[in-house]
Amino acid sequence: MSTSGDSLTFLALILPFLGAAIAPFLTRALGHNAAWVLALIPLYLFFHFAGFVPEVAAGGVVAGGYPWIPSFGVDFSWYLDGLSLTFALLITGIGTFIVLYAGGYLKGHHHQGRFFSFILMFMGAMQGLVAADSFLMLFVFWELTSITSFLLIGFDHSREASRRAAIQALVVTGLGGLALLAGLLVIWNITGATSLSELLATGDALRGSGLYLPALLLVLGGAFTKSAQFPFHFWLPNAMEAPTPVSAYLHSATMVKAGVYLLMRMNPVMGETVYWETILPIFGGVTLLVGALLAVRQTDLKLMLAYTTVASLGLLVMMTGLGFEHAIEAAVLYLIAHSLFKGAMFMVAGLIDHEAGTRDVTKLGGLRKAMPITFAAALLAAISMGGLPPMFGFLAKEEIYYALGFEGGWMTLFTLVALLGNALMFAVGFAVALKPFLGPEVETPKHAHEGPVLLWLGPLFLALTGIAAALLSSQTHALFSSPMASAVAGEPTTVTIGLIPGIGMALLLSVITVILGIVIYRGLGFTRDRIAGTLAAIGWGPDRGFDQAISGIIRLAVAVTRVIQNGRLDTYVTITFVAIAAGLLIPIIFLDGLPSWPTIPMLPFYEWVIIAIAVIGLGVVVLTADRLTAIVSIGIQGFAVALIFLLMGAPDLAFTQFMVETLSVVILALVMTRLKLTQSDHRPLGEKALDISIAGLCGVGITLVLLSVTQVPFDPTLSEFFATYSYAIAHGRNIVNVILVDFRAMDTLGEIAVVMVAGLAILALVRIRVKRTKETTEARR
Amino acid sequence: MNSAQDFLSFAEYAALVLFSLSFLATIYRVIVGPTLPDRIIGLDMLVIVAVGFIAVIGIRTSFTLFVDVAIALALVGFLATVAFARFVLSRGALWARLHEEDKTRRGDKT
Amino acid sequence: MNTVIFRTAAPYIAALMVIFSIFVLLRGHNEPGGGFIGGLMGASAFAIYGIACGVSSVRRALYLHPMTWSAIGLFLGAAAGVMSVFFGVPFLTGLWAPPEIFGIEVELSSILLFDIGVYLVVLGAITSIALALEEREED
Amino acid sequence: MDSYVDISEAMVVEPISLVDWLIVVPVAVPLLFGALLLVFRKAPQTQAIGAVIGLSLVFAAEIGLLMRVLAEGPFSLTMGGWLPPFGISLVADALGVTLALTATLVALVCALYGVRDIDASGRRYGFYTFLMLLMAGVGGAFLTGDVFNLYVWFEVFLISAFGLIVLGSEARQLDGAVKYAVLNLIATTLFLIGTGLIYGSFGTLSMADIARKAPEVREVAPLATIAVIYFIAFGMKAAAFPLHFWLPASYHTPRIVVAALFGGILTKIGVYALLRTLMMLFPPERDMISDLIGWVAVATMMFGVIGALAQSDIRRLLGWIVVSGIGVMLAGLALGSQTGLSGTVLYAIHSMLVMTALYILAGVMRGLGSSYNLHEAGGLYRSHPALAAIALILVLAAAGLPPASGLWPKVYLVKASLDEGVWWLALGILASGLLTTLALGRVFALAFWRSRPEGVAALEAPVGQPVAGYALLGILLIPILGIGLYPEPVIQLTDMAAQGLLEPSGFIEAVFPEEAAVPDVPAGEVETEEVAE
Amino acid sequence: MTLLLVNVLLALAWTAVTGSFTLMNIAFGFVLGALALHMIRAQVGSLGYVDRATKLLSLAWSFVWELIVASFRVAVIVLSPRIDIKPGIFVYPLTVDRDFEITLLSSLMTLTPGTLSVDVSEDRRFLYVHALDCSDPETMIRDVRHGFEQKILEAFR
Amino acid sequence: MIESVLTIIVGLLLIFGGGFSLVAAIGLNRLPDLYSRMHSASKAGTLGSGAVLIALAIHTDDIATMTRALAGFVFLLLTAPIAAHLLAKAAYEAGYRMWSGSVRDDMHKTPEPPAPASSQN
Amino acid sequence: MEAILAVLVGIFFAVSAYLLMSKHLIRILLGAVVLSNAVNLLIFTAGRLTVRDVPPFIPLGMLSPEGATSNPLPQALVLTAIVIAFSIFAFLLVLAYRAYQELDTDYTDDMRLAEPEGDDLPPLRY
Ligand code: NA
Ligand code: NA
Repeated sequence: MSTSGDSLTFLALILPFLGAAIAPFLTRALGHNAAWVLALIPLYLFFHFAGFVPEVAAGGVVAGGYPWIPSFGVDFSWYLDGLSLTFALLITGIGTFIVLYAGGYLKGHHHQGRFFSFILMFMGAMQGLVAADSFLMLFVFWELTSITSFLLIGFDHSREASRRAAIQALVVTGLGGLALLAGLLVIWNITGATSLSELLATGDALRGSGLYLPALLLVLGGAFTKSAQFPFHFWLPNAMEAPTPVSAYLHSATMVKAGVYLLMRMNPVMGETVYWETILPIFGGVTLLVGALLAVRQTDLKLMLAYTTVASLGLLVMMTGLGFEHAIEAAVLYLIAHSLFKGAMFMVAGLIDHEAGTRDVTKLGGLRKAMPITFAAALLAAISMGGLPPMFGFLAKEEIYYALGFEGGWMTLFTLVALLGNALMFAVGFAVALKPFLGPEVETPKHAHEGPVLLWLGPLFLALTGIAAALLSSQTHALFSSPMASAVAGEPTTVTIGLIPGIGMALLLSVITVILGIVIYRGLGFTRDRIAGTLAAIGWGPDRGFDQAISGIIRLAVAVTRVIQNGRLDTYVTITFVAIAAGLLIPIIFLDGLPSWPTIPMLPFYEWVIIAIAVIGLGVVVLTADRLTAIVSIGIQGFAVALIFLLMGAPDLAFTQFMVETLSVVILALVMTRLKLTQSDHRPLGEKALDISIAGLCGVGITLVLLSVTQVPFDPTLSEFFATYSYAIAHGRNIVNVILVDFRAMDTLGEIAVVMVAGLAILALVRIRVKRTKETTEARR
Repeated sequence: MNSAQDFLSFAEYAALVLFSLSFLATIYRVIVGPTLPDRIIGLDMLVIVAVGFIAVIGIRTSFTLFVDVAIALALVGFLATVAFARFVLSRGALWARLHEEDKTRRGDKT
Repeated sequence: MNTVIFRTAAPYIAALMVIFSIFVLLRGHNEPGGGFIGGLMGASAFAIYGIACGVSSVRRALYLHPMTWSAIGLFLGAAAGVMSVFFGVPFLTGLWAPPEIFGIEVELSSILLFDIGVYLVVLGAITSIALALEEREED
Repeated sequence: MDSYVDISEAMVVEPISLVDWLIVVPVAVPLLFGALLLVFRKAPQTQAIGAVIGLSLVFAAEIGLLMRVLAEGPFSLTMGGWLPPFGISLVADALGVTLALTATLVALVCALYGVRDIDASGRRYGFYTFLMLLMAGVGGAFLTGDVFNLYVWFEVFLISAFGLIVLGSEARQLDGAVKYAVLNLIATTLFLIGTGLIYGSFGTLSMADIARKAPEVREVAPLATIAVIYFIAFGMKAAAFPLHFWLPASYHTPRIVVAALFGGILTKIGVYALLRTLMMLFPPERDMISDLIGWVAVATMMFGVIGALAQSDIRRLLGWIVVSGIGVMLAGLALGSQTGLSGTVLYAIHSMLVMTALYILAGVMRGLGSSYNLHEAGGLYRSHPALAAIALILVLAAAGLPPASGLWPKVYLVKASLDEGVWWLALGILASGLLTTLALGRVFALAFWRSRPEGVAALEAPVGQPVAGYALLGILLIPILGIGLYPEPVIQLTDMAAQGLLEPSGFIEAVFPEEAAVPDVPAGEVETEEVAE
Repeated sequence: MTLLLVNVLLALAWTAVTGSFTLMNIAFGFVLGALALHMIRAQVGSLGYVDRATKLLSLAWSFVWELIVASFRVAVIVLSPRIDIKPGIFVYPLTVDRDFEITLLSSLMTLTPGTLSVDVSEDRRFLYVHALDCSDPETMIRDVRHGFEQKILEAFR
Repeated sequence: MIESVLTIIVGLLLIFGGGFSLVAAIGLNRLPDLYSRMHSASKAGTLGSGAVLIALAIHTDDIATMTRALAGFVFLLLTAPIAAHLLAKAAYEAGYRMWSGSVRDDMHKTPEPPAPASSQN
Repeated sequence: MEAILAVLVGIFFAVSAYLLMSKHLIRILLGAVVLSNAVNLLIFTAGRLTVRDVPPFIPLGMLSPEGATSNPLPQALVLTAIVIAFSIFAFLLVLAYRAYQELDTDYTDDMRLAEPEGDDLPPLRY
C-alpha cells in the first residue's frame, strides 16, 4: 500500500481539468480533429491506471495523497483497490472513445470546444469520485459530477426541455449529494474515520452504532438519486436532452454508476444488515421493473436505452443489496458488462440519429446496408445486453441467475423480478439493435450512410471488448472482476464464471429470459401500446411530480413571502416590537429574575413637576389626532428631558438637549411647511389595543431591566479616573467635555462623521430630486 | 444676615413653586390649543419660563454654570417659534380655515 | 419671511449667536459647552439668518458650501488625531502647546483643534440641512 | 499649585512604534479621505481615484495587521494614550482583521465599479464620501474593543448606508429607504440600550474589561436579558428572521453598486457583533439561548431561500439569498463550538465576496441590456459566454457547491451541527442549500441559457464593453475559487478567529498586558510551546 | 462708521459673555465681531450715527420702566375676576423710516405690555399694532410718538 | 449689611419673577384669543424670567457670571418681540381671526392686502 | 431616583413603540424622537444618580473635584447619542418628506413601490 504522495497520480486526477481548460483553444485551432489530441488525455490516464492493475490484482491497494485542509483533517488522497481501479479504467477507457465520438458527432458544432471542455471536466470529476479516499474529496467530486452533468445536459441550452432536464438533474442529484454529505459526516462522527480507507478499517463500528440507520438512509439518499433508483429515476431519461456522447458516457460507466459505486464501496461497512438487505433489493427490484417497462413504452432510441439503464441500475442495486458473495460477483460482472454494451448502444443510437436524422424507432428500418459497421457494433452490444454468449453480458447474467436461482423464499421473488426485467431489456436491446437495420429501407430525414471513423470506432471497440473480456474471462476475472468483487465484499473473492455454463437453474432461467424476451420483442408494439395506455390512465408520474413540486414550492414561496414580507412597514415594526417585548420580558422573568422592589425617594416637588411635564408631553403626542399638536408636544417632552438632565447634574447634556430639541422642532416645522398633510392619525380599535399592549409590555420590560441593572453594585472606577486626570493631564475642568474630546475622542470622531454624513445625505436627498424633477417635467412636455 | 439667607431660601422655593405652576399652566395652553398659533405661543412661553427656572436653580445650587444654559436658551429659544411662524405663514391658511370651520360648526363659545 | 422687522433684527441676532457659539466652543473644555453645542448654536444662527434674509445671504456669508465646512471639520478632527503619529503616541492623544490665549482659559492643543473640527462639522452639516429645507420649493 | 501627577498611572508612557499605528489606519484613513473627497466633491473625476487610493492604503494596512496577528496573536492600541479601559482600545484579532480585510477588498471592487455605475451627480452628492465613511464605520466596527465605540461605528456605517441608499432619489428607492431607515434605527437604538445596560452593570465599556469582569457581575446583573437584547439588535442588523424585513424591502432599490456593497458587507457586521458579544462576552447566556438562536437560524435560512424562490426580480432574489446566508451564519453561533464558529466566520468571508460579486454580476447583466426581471431576461449565454461562466461559478458558490468558496463553510457547519447532535440545524443548512441551488440554477437557466423571450427588446444599456465589470468580477473570483480549491490558509484564520472567541484570553491580554504577567498557571511552558509551534 | 459702533458693541458683548475684560480678549472680541459683521455685510446698511450713549441709556431706562409698569397693567387684567378688554388692531403711522429704527420701535412696543406689533406695511409707513385695550388708539399713538419714537429719533439721528 | 440687602433684593426679584411668570401663564389661559395671549407671553413672561436673571446677576460674586446673566436678559429682550411679531403676523395673514369681542381691525382695511401666503419666502 | 427614572424610561419607551407602530410617517418620526430620549434617559440612569447636585466640573484652583460629582461618563455617552440620534432624525425627516413628495402619501400602507402589492409569480417554466 503506497501512502506517500504520488505526483503522477495527482497529476492524473487533475489532468482532465487542465485538458478542459485548453480544449476550447485546441478546438479553435484543430476543429473537430482536436478530439484526436484530447482523447490522449483519457488514454494516458487509462494507461496510468492500468499500470496499477498488477499490484491491485495481487490484492494490493494503491493509495496516496497530499494534505489539503490539514486544519480540518482532510487530505487530497486516493485509494485504488479493485473496485475503484476497475471504475477508473472504465471511465478513462470508455472516455477515450467518447471523446473521439464527440469529435465526430459534434463536428462543425459552434461550441464543440466548449463541449470537449465540459466532457473532460465531467470525466475528471467522475475519476476523482472513484479514486477519492477522503470523504470530503469524494463528496467534492460527487458534486462536481452533478454540476458538470448539469452543463452537459443543458448543452443544447436554447431548448426549454434541455434546461428543464438540466435543472432537474441538478436538483435531484444535488439533493442526493447533500444527503451523501450528511451521511459521510455522520459516519465521520460515528467512526472517527475521515476517509474510506480509514472507514474500511473500522470494521463493525458503523453497523453497531445507534446512528447507523440515519447514516445509511443518508448514504442511500445520495446513491439512489445519483443512480436513478425509483422514485428518483425520472431525471435520467430527461437527461437524454444532452448530446448523445454525453448520454453514452453518463449512462455507461459514469454518473449513474456513481451511486452504485458508492453502495459497493460501503457494502463492507454498511452492508449485511437487515436494513441494507431489505431496502436495496426492494428499491432495486422496483426500479428494475419500472425501468424495463417504461423502456418498452418508448420509441425514441435514446429513451429506450435510457430506461433500460434505469432498469440495469435497479438490477445492480438489487444485487449489491442482496450482498452475498455470488450476488456481489454478479453485480460486479453486470456493471462491467453494462458499461461496455450500454456505451456502445448509445453511441450507435447517436450514430443512427446523426446519419439518418431521426431516433424514432418506428421511422427507421433497413439501414444495415448503409451502415454495416454500425449494425455490427449494435448487434454485438445487443447480444451482450441480451445476455447471450459469447459476450461478457452473458457471464453477468449467468452469475445473476446463479446467485438468485439457488436461494429460496423471498429470493424467488427477486428471481422473478430479475427474469422479467432481463427479458424486457432483452427485447428493448434488440429492438434498438435490429429494428433500424432490418426490414425494408425506410425514408429517413437524412440519407444515411456509414458514419466517419470517429463515430463508429467507439461502439465497435466497446462491443468487441465485450467479446474479448468474455473470451478471456479467466484473465478478466483475475485482473478486474475478482479484485473488484473482493473490494465490494470486503473479503477476498474469486470470480470463476466462464463462457461454458453449467447446466442448472441459472441456465434454465437464462433460456426462459431469452424466450420471454423474444416473445416481448415480437409483441413490442402491442406491449408498448398497453403500457402507454396504462400510463395515460395513471396520468401522473414522478416527472410530472417534479414539475408540480417545483411550481408548488414556488407558489408556496410566493404565498409565504406575501405573508411574511407584506410590504407594510407597520407590520414590520409591530413584529419587531413583539420580539423586543418578548426579548425583554421573558429573560428578565425566567432567566435573570425580577429586580427587588425599589424605594421611592423623596423628590422636591418641582422635579415631580418636570417629570409630569414630560409625561404630559408624551401623552399629548400619543393622544392628539392632530400632527402639529403632536409636533409641538414633542418639543415639550424634549424640554422636560433637558430639564431632568439639568436637575440631575448634567448641564452639558441639558444644554445639548435644548439645542437639539430646538433644532428638531425647527426642521420639523421647516419640513412640515413643505408638506400638505391634513388627515389625522387613526388606527382601528383592535389594532390600537394590540399596539398599546405591545408598547406597554415593551415599556414594562425596559423598566424592569433598568431597575435590575441599577440594583447592581456600581463600579465607578472609570469616572473616578476621569475626575482624577481630567484637569491634571488633559487640562480640562469640564470632565464631560474632556471625555468627549480626549478620553473617548474616538467616539466623538465617529459621531462627527455621522453628523457630516447626515448633512450630505440630506443634501443629496433634497438636491438630486430638484434636477430629476426638471428632467422629468421636460420629458413630459 | 441669617434671616436674609432664610428669606432667600424661601424666595427660591417660592420661585420654584411659581415657575412650576407656570410650566403647568403653559402646558395646559399647549394641550388645549385650540389653534396652532396658540400652541406655538405656549411653546415659546415654555422656553421663557425655562430660562427663569434654570436661573432659579442656578441661584439655589450656586452653580453659576447653569447661567450658560439659561442664556443659550434665551438666545436660541425663539428659533422654534420663528420656524413655526414660517410654517403658519405658508401652510397655516389651511389650518386656520379648518379651525374656523370647526369653530363655526360647534358654535363660537369664546 | 418678508418682514422688515425680522429682516433687520435677524442678522444682528445671528451675529450675536455666532459669537456666542464660538465662546461656547472655546470655553467648552472648562465650562459647559464644547464643539457640539457651539456648532449647534452656530447652525441655529445661520438657520435664523437664512429664514430672515434668504438662503443666498447665508451662502454668501459662508464663502464655502456648508458641507465643505463640515468636511473640513471632519478632516481637522481626524488630522488632530493623526498629528500624534509624529510624537510616537497613539491616535488622538492630546498634544499641548504653551497655554494662555485670548484671555479665556484656552490652551492651544490638538484637543482644541479636534473640538474646532467638531464645531465645524456640526455647524456645517446642520446649516446645510437647514438651508436645504429653507430653500424655495420648486414644486 | 500643581501637585505632582504620576502620568504613568494614567497613560502609556513608552512611545509606540509606527507598526502599532497600522490599527488606526482602517478608521483614520477613510475618514480623512472621505472628508477630502467631500471638499472636492465638485471634481467628479478625482472622486474615484481618491477613494481607490484611500481604500488601497486601508487594504495594505489590514494586510500588515493580519500578518502581525498571525505572527504575534491579537494586539491592541488604546487611543489617546490612556491606559485601558479608560481610553478606547482598538484590538486586532484574527476575527476582526480577517473580516475587515475582506470587507475592504469588496469595497475596493465597489469603488471601481462605481466609476461606471454612479453618474456625476451621484458623485457630486457624495457617493465616494459615503463609501469612505461607510468603510470607516466598518473598519471601526471590526477593530474596536469598546462596546459603545462599536455603537458609534455602527451608526457611522448606518448613516453612510442611508446616504448611499437614497442616492438617486427615485421613488422606489425612497420607499425602500424608509423601511430600511426606520427598522435599522430601531435596531441600533436597541443596541444602544443594551450598551447602556452593560455600562450600568459593569461600569465599563471595554470588551476585554467586560469579559474579565463578567464572572463576578453575572451573579448580580441581568446579563441574560442584555444578551437577548444584543441578540435582537444585532440579529436585526444581520437580518435574521423574523427581523429581516428591512433587507428584502430595500436592497433591490439603490444603484446596483450600492446593493453590492450592502449585500456584501453590512449584514456581516451584525453577525460579527453577535459573535463578538454573545460568544466572547456572554458565553453562558449564549448557552441559555442557543436553541433559540438555532431556531432563528433555521427559520432565517429557510425563509430566506423561500423568499428568493418567490422573486421575479434578480436583485430582490439576491436580497433574500443574503438573508438565507445569515441563517447559515447564525447556525455557528447557535452551536458555539470551534468548528461551528469557524464555519460561521468562513461563511461570512465567503458571503461578503460572493454576494458582492452576484450583485455586480446583476449589474453587468443589466448593463448588457438584459432585464432584472426573470420574465424578460435571457440570451446572455450565447452572447457573453465568459460572463455565463462567471455567473455559474457564483451560483455554485452561493449554493455551497464545489469548486467555489461556499462549500467549506457549509461542510464545517453541517459537521459542527452533527457533532453537537443538532441534526435539524444540519438539515436546515442542507435544505436551504438545495433550494438555493434551485433558485439560482433557475436564474442561470432563464437569464443565461434561455434566449431572450419573444417580444422582449434589449433594454437601453450604456455603450462600451463590460470589460470593467468582468475584471472586477475576476478580482472577486480569485478568492472565491481560491477558497473553494484550497481553503486551508483561510481556514487557519477562521479557526484562529473561532479559537479567539472561545478563549478570549488572547484578546484580554492584548488590551491588558499585565494580565498575562500574572503567573497563576505554569504559563512559561505553555508559552514556549506556542512559540515553538 | 456705524459698523464700527456695532463692532464695538459686539466686542463688548463678547467680553460680557466671556467675563474677561483683558485687552487681549476685547481685541479678540473685536476681531470676532468684525468677522460676524462681515458675514452679514449684505444686510448691514448705514445705520445713523454714533455717540448717543446717554440718549440710548435714556431710551433703555424709559423702556424698562414702561416694561415694568405695563406688565403690572397686564397682570391686573389677567388676574381680575372678569377679563374686560377691548382688543383690536390699530394702525400707527410711522415717523421713523429706517429699517433699524422701525425694528427697534416695533420691538419696544411689543415688549411693552398692552401693545404688540403685528406688521409693517409694505411701504414702511404704517405699523399695525394689536392692543389689549383698543378703545382709544389716538391716545396710544400720541404716547408712542412722544415716547419711544422720539427717543429713538434722538438716539439715532 | 449690604450683602443682606442684596440677598433680600435677590429674594424679592425671585418672587417677583416667579410671580410674573405665573401671571403670564395665567394670562395665556384666560385671555380670549391668540393675539391677546401673545401679550401675556411676550411681556410678562419675559419680565418674569428676566427678573430672575437679574437676581442671579446680583446674587453672584463673579463678574463673569454677572455679565453673562445680564447678557441673558438682553438676549431675551432681543428675541422675544421678534418671535411674537412673527407669529402674530403669520397668524393674521393665515387667517386666524381675532376674538369676536375685538373692537377694531385697521389692518383689515388696508388698501393693499398682504401678499398671498404662497409667495412668502 | 433611579427607580423613578426607570419608570419614566419605560413610559418613554412604550410611547415611542406605540408611535413607531403607527402607519403615518410623521408619527413614526415622532416615535424616533421619543425613542432617542428614552434611550438617553436609560443610559443616564444606568450610570446611577447617586450624586446629582454636583455637576462634573473641577472647580478653579483644584486639581480634581472636591467630593463626588454626578457621573460624567454616561453624560458624555448620552451627549454622543443625542447628536447621533439628531442627525439620524434629521435624515429620516427629510427622507419622509421626500418619500411623501414622490409617493404622494405618508401612509406607510400605501408606500408599496419597492414591494408592490400582488407581485407577479416568477416564471414557472425554464
Ligand atoms: Na398598527
Ligand atoms: Na402597528
